[in-house]
Amino acid sequence: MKLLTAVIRPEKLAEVKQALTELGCNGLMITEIEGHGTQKGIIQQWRGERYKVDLLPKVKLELLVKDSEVEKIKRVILESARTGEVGDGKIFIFDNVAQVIRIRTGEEGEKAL
Amino acid sequence: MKLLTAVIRPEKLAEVKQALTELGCNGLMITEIEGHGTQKGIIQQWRGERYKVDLLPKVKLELLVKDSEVEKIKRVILESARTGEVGDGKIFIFDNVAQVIRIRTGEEGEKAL
Amino acid sequence: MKLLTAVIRPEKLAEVKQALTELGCNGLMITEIEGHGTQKGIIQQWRGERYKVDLLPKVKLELLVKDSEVEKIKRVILESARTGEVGDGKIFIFDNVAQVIRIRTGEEGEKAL
Amino acid sequence: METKVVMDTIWVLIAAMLVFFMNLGFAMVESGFARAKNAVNILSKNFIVFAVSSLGFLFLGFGLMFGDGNSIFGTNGLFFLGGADNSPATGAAYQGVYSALSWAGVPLMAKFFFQLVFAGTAATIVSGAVAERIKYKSFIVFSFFLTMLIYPVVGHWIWGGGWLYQNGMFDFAGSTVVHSVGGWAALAGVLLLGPRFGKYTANGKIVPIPGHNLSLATLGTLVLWFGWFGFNPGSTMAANPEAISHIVVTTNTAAAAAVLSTTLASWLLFGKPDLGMTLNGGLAGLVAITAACAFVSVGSSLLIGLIAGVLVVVSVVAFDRLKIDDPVGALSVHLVNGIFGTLAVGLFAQDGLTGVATGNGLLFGGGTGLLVAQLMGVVSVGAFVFSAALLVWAALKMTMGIRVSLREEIEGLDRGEHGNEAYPDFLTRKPAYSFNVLSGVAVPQQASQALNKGGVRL
Amino acid sequence: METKVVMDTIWVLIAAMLVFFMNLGFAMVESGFARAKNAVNILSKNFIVFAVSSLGFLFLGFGLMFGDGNSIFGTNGLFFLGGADNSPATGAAYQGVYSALSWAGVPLMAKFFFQLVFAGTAATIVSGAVAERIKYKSFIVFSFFLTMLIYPVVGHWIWGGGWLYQNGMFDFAGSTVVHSVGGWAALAGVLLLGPRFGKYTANGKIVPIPGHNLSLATLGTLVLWFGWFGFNPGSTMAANPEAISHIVVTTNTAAAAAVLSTTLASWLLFGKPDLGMTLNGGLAGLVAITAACAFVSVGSSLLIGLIAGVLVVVSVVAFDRLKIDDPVGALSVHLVNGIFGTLAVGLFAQDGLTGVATGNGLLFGGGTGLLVAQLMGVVSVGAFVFSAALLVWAALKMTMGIRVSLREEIEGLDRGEHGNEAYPDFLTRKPAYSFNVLSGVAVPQQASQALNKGGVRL
Amino acid sequence: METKVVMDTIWVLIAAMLVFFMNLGFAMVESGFARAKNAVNILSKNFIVFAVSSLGFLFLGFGLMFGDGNSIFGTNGLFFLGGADNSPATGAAYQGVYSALSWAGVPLMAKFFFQLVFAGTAATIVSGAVAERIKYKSFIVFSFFLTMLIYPVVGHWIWGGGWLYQNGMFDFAGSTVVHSVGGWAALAGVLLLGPRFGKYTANGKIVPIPGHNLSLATLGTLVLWFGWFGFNPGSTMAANPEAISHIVVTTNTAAAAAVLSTTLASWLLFGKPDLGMTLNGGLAGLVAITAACAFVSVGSSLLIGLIAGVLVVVSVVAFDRLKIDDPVGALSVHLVNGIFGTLAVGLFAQDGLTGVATGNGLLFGGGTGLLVAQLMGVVSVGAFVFSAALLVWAALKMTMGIRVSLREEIEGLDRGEHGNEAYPDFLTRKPAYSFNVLSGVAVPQQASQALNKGGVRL
Ligand SMILES: Nc1ncnc2c1ncn2[C@@H]1O[C@H](COP(=O)(O)OP(=O)(O)O)[C@@H](O)[C@H]1O
Ligand SMILES: Nc1ncnc2c1ncn2[C@@H]1O[C@H](COP(=O)(O)OP(=O)(O)O)[C@@H](O)[C@H]1O
Ligand SMILES: Nc1ncnc2c1ncn2[C@@H]1O[C@H](COP(=O)(O)OP(=O)(O)O)[C@@H](O)[C@H]1O
Repeated sequence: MKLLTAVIRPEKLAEVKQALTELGCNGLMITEIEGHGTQKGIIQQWRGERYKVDLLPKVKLELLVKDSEVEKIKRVILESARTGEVGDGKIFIFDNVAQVIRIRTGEEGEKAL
Repeated sequence: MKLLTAVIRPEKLAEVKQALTELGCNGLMITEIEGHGTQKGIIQQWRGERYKVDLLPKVKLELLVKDSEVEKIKRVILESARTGEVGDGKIFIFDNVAQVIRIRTGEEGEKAL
Repeated sequence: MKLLTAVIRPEKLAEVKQALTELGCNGLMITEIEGHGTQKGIIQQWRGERYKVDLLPKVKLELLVKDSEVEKIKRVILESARTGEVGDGKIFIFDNVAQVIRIRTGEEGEKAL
Repeated sequence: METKVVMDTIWVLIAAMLVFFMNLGFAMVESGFARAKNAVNILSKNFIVFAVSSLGFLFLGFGLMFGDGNSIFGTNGLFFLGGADNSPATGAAYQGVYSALSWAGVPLMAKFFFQLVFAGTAATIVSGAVAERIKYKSFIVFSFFLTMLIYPVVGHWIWGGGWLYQNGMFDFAGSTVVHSVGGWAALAGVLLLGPRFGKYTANGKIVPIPGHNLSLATLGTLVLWFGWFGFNPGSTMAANPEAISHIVVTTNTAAAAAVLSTTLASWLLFGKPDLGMTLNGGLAGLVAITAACAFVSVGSSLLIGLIAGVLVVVSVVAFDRLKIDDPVGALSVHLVNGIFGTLAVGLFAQDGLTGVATGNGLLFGGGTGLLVAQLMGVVSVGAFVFSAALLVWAALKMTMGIRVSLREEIEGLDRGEHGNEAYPDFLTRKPAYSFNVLSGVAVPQQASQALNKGGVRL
Repeated sequence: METKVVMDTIWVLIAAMLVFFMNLGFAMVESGFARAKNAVNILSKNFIVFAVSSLGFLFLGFGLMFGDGNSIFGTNGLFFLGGADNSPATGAAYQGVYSALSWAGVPLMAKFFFQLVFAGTAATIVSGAVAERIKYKSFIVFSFFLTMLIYPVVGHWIWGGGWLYQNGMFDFAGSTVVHSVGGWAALAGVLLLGPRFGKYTANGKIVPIPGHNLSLATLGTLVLWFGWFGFNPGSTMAANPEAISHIVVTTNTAAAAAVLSTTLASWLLFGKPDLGMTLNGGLAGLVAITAACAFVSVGSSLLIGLIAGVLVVVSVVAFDRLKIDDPVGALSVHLVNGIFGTLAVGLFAQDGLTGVATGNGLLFGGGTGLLVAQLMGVVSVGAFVFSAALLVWAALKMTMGIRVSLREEIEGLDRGEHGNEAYPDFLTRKPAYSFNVLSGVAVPQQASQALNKGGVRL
Repeated sequence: METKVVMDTIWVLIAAMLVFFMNLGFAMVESGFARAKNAVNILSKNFIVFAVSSLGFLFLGFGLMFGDGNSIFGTNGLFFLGGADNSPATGAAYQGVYSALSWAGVPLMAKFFFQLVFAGTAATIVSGAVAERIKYKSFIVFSFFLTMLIYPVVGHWIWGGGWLYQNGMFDFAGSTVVHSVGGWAALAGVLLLGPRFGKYTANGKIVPIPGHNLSLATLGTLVLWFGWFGFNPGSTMAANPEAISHIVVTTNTAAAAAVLSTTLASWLLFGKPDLGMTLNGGLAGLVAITAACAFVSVGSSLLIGLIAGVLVVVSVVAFDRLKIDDPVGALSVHLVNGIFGTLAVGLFAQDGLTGVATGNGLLFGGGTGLLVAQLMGVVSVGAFVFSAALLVWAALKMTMGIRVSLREEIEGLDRGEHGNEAYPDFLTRKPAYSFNVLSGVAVPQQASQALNKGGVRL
């Protein structure tokens, strides 16, 4: 099992989620975060003083997926989240998932996903 | 040391937290997330048009715990977070915590928990 | 590559971010969380009844960094986030980053950071 | 004469509009004092309740209240303002079936609208106390009963020339007629409903449930204060310069004094000045001066306000200790201070101050006569409204039910009752369940087990 | 005489202030019904539109509307209230160029201010329908055209003694003059703008886009209801006690009835009572009674309200099916019910009810005469306003553009048009893009590709 | 005669209610322009300040301001409206000690209430400028001094028949008496308090601190605009049809013009139209026309508004450059435009326009006489209020302290001063500390070190 974390543009969430659903991949966690990368910030103003907001709203998706599905899911996210412009985000994959338990049933391992 | 991540129902947070406190386990991070699993969404309406909100509010708990305490804490969360209905959430355990540092003192390792 | 997670006081975010920027370290994810540690809570009141809010607002920073830069970044965060009072937070380092992909270009590995 | 009719009508209509505007005040205070997950429900209740009152009072309430009849209720001109009436003729010249209002020299429609907005206020008071757990449907039905039957009957007793009026009771703008009636009806509902889930722990501790928006609550309170300048001075139903100016000042002074005494009291008692309490305090002062505003001096109004402000603090704390769960403080504001205000007439009244022959109150050498008449009013109205309301609530409980399921209550009534969300763009938390009280657990075990079984009705 | 002038002026000015206050109502309803990311833009539009109307109507609008001239528009006293006028002299004593208003016995400035706030209302209606995608600059320019040219011309036809007035059309407080005019102008804009991005999927499904703040929307609706007590009874422009009392009651009854019928209809149709719909319902009742408030009985106003409440539900659903994207329901409220209200005069009018010789409507034995005159008004105003507005919108589209770029629309107009955020301290989400509709995709493929190419204008 | 008293009293009381309602406007503008973490504190201040004013003005303020006495302050009927007075008798028939108000033919209580709401306004102005750092307790005490002593003395000079009045100064509705007085008192407070933590960086850069709720701020501004229709036309204290209609139109025109000129100016200067600035602009126009509304033509009011709108933009930017930290723009709106409005009388006045013999202003051929009298008023009031306020603030600073600890300021005054949260259900961020300004650091090093040492008072 692996933990796949993707930071994407908020406006792309619907598309990514749609694509994941079509793939039969349902379990995920979504966190609204603010990110900072190579993308430059937004200039806002308040009563004439301008300021740069360099933390941009992003959405973080976290999925626990079977090893066998990592590649497929990675590809689907890459396709559905991409606009080609700076700020599209990143995918991080972590491979040390020691255990997964479904709280409702107590089931463990891949069948708990 | 391990990172124990639990996704639970928001309304169960008080109970889980209470149970963890009784166990003497204090350090934790709480994030309000939205999740998607086997649980079906909520139907909302807006001026007569109905729509499904398939992202349900969940709470993510993250605890860094000593190896020796993982099982105990896991069990306590399983008990206090369970309602037996779909949507109870999951526990994920990661075992690759390389380092922990307390910012205030600079202490490292288990005594920093 | 490593994942460096720091839980800090919200009011220290500007300083930490400034320090990281000066270090040339740009990519990060920021999540508003609530935390619970050795710090005691705040007493609030509502129409005469007092209650303790024991979940305090914290900010979680997550950075994926090259192995070679972990120490430097760790030090900078320790310095800029410290006030010396209970509640300063912690740094957790995870070492199992299997893969990083930049969504925009598909680049992988350290050059995707 | 004609000129007087015009001027009085302008005054009465504008005052009535201000009282109408109080609906906005109530909606904002009550939703601000509740949780975000129930905001749509409370807004819906406060919005529809005035529509319900409008039709119910038109259909039957006005006739029952002001129609000529016996000393208990009106029996003439009951339906749809259907009786004969030659308003704005007054006094001896008046011919019609609504003679209890024949002293007011304005058209019937102006009288009706002015009285209607008062009926609406009584109904709105209930909404706040039963908030965050009542079924929307049952609340609507109850409001019909309240504005079509219960409120008009009491109104007949006092303002419709009924037995309390004959008994010498004075309630200038409705500390009893409007506020206590609303308060008693609410109390009956609150007792039958029980407290909100999570409000009291298994071992008896009180869990505070903070309101979701103190900006809205403050806005609402100021709107209510503003509306009260229609409520009290408008109740002259005539643009009598001396009287209305006097009433404006007594009204404002009592409110201001109550704000200060509540702030001080809450500061001393709780260590910090509590905004929610202060807002309640201002309203308490306004409710308390409502019966007496035309009968007492500015100095007395100051005293009445100071007392009301302390009373509301004590009362909010006391209701909470008694485990009577009133999310917005409606009982402390409207019931307790409605009673106090009614009695204050018996204490502070000065005969003929704005032209009304009330006799003097106890503190101005008038003896206990007036005070006893007021007390009799308080007790009899309380007994009648509380029992009648209890009956209606109980009947509703047995038929359509009055409380949402526990699951709905926890998830929020907005989702269960309306399928709406008040603030879909904002990230919210569910605070009542993430607080740990100073000692004791926020979620009592048995309730939690009930939940696990999936939506057991309390 | 002098006394009457004073009383009438007090009445007219206070009524006008209440109508002014409706700007706040519109601002809160419209921003509450839109998303948080566009709140600053909508607030800005609603705030500036009254300033624009004030100057535009002062500069030219008032003269065009009420100046003596031909039956199409005024030609005297066009600019800056520049014509001769000896108001408050009335009738035969009146000497001046604004004789269409010579029946009102108040100073010219009072007439001007009262008419100005009505002009402002018409302009505000447009704001909601075109929300969440229109360029701020273009909206400002359009508002100038509307209040300086389009609105005054129609106003002249009906209130300025023009051809529809001569033709026997009655529109007491402006179901047509204000609400339909605003509605038609909005419809033209909506059609030229097209729907908001993401509102309809590639395969034709409707994606609901919930408003960000139902507390504000409720607040706004109650403010509008309050303001309507200036709008309708104030349109007597005289403190006639019987008339204004009657109008207050018909206005309130229609609104209350509509609230109940909308709630019921939405409950039956959608399974749950929808607050957004109920709010629209109340407004629909108010719009529908606007033309007829002085001409119909309280019973008829109840019926008119009930019908309006159902009409708004059907109409909101219908516009959505037709893919005419109106974020706040302005078309259903102001256009559809403006038309219905105007026709309702032809159905329900009773001759001389408040002193105006309208003749009886169809249902009161007056035959179809009045109804036909009303219908002709509806059709001709619709034809004129829709085409004129379309022309202006089209000209704007070709010159400065009327729609923001797709990128700006997705990121929110607050960022693109204003560089401001309405709620910087709150964590928000972007709901329109995280909902999956019951079937179909929220984000149509081609639109998404357009986005990827970076801000293509639709 | 009697009829006139009735009509005047209706007018004065309704106007006073509208001015009372401005408290709501101020509360919403000021809290909307501040951060969420300080919302409870600002709401509390704005709510209690009117209660404080009510009692302070009743106790002493009214007597000091309008009691007969010398040309500096009143010496008769000082306490609790205690002097003889046979109002509504006017002119020669008047007998009493408040002869400065003997021209107004309304009961004493109506005069008192009308004047009271103005005193309340002056005190509210201070609240916004000192927001987000002042101790609640000290603010309350200061408000007592302001409404009981400072404001009444200046009021006596100008409206109480004192030396500035005798010197030929005109301030119709209080550009100086209310707005400048509030502004000067605020300026003294702001200077003694110093800027908010984080507002200016160590190397001198300005860090913008955006307000947390522009919906509330817009709501508040529209409420203020609405209330101004009581403020200005009500200051006739008589229902004079020509005068009040004229004043309504000049007031509205100036506000509308200012909205447009501010929007344009901010668009040109900053690249985008800034809503916060536009809201300030509307208020600036209203403040500027306040002194002159009865003395100038509609055309002049348009000009005054246009100038005020530009003035506010320049002034907001200038105060920020001067590191005078005024979170809500109160100084630019009330002080700068209060001064400008007072001088505008000297420039634009036309003799006898609404019956007052002001003489002509400079631009209408009246020479510099009037302008000099106005200027003398501006200077002397400024000198007196600024020094008196500075004295009070300094005394408070030395005794109970005026600024919360740095820790409290950073965590929010709601937590430290009140133990409340305004929006407990919503997830919020602390924006002022997560912004990086274009150049420079948001958190100056020394302040940060101070913080680390735990709550050093600045
Ligand atoms: N090294 C990193 N560690 C953590 N998050 C990162 C890192 N680099 C980028 N991110 C996240 O990804 C988002 C997009 O990155 P950005 O560099 O702007 O886009 P792109 O990859 O297209 O250049 C950022 O806003 C941030 O949240
Ligand atoms: N594979 C997964 N990866 C990440 N989060 C998951 C995964 N599966 C479930 N979750 C999280 O757990 C929550 C509950 O899961 P769900 O399947 O609805 O409950 P249950 O385990 O009782 O069937 C989801 O809302 C989601 O946030
Ligand atoms: N074991 C842990 N697991 C997860 N988060 C922790 C843990 N211990 C502390 N934290 C986080 O760090 C924050 C600060 O910790 P706290 O113990 O209050 O400060 P300090 O380290 O100065 O004693 C907490 O609010 C919590 O969010």
